Amino acid sequence: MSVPVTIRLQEADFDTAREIAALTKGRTDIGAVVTFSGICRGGEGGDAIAALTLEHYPGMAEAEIGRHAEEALSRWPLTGLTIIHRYGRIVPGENIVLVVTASSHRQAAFQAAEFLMDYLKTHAPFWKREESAAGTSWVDATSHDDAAAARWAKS
Amino acid sequence: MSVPVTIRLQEADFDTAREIAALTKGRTDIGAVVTFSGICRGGEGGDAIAALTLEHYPGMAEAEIGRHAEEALSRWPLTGLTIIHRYGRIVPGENIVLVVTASSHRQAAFQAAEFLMDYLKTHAPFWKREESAAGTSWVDATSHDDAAAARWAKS
Amino acid sequence: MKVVYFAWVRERIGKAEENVDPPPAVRTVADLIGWLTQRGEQYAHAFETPRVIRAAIDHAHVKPETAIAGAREIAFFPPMTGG
Amino acid sequence: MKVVYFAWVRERIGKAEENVDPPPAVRTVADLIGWLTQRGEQYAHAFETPRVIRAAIDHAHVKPETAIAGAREIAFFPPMTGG
Repeated sequence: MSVPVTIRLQEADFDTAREIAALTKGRTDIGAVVTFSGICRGGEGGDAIAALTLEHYPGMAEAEIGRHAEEALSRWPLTGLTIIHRYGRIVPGENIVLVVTASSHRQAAFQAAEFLMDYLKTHAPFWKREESAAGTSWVDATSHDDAAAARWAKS
Repeated sequence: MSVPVTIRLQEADFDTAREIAALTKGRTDIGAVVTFSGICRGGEGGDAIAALTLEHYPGMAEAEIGRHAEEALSRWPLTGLTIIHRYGRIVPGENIVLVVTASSHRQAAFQAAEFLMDYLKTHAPFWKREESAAGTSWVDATSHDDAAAARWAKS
Repeated sequence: MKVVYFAWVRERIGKAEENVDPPPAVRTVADLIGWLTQRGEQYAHAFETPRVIRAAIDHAHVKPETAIAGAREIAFFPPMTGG
Repeated sequence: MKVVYFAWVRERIGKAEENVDPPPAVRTVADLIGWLTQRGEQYAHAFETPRVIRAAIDHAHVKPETAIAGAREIAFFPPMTGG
């Protein structure tokens, strides 16, 4: 049986409730749904952020997210999976990314969602530029995110 | 600053999108929201389930969930937390439980949600009775859930 | 002292709650289970495997060796299956 | 061979993409970075810390030692910050 997988890159916002419903409606084999919403914050540390602009690599972003979706399906018994990543200008309080995982059991749903977020952070070709009173600057990658992604590597 | 915590036990269904909005609306300090929805499945193994009936211990259920909410707040830097647990008769496909965790960073939101679900499964005074063609029977606790809860014990 | 029962403990005993007045020698949760077990077949059936019985005093989980002195409400129930 | 640039690599070089025709001695991704670096100050600035530059060939991540033979599109960009 094929597992429904939805991957979308879009400028528009998304509706988390609609995405949950799309994965669960009419089904009685799903015991657990985990959602992760990544939201634009108004400041990292001291400086107020007016907006983020997300640049992405069209084509590669879809391919890279698709590969990680396939890996998640091969590692955990999921019954459905949705990944939406926005690009363009996003102001504080707005959604950036959504991952929804469905499974019969909660551990698979939690682990797959964490795995996908760790990989999106470090492997999906998106770059954030911040606007603040001081001007614009590219957000630096953090070694913390690299470490989070590394824990999923198979030995 | 106090962190908004909502704990509700109710017969009625809940609206995940509304609960996310309640934790995030008007705020720009939240970078991550994780939701866990536990859903009634139509069958465990071979037998089709017509419905679950959840019995709970009023008073203790609120107190026990409240204690675990406090522990989650003390262990992770959350900016908001919502726990809703239904009781009464629930048919396959319907929601049973919702945990929503908000934080500036994703690891805290994921870990707190997993912690709360593991504790709800093993420590919150709820009991599931299944209805199937063969009659009704109480659901057995699983050692798997005990092991999941034990991993959060502080040494 | 009020005692409350849930799930199949409640069903086997045939009531959801009752007031009991155990003698002073009944000091712990385990003692109370032993004393209740003597009260009839339905209690013996409910508590036939004490290992799986969980207890709470005044809405907090307790162990079999916990003293019951001062308790307002003691609850007995099977392992929980919420979530 | 098409080369595409993103984020501050794109900004420093001053263009999002271009077609290049490196000599046969340019065999790997690292060789290509070295060859591009010779093309002008803006390239030297973009690639001044090769350690932080990431590369992809035909939409898949590659390492500096990966051969570029047969590539249709090679991308250079900083570490990713999506999610």
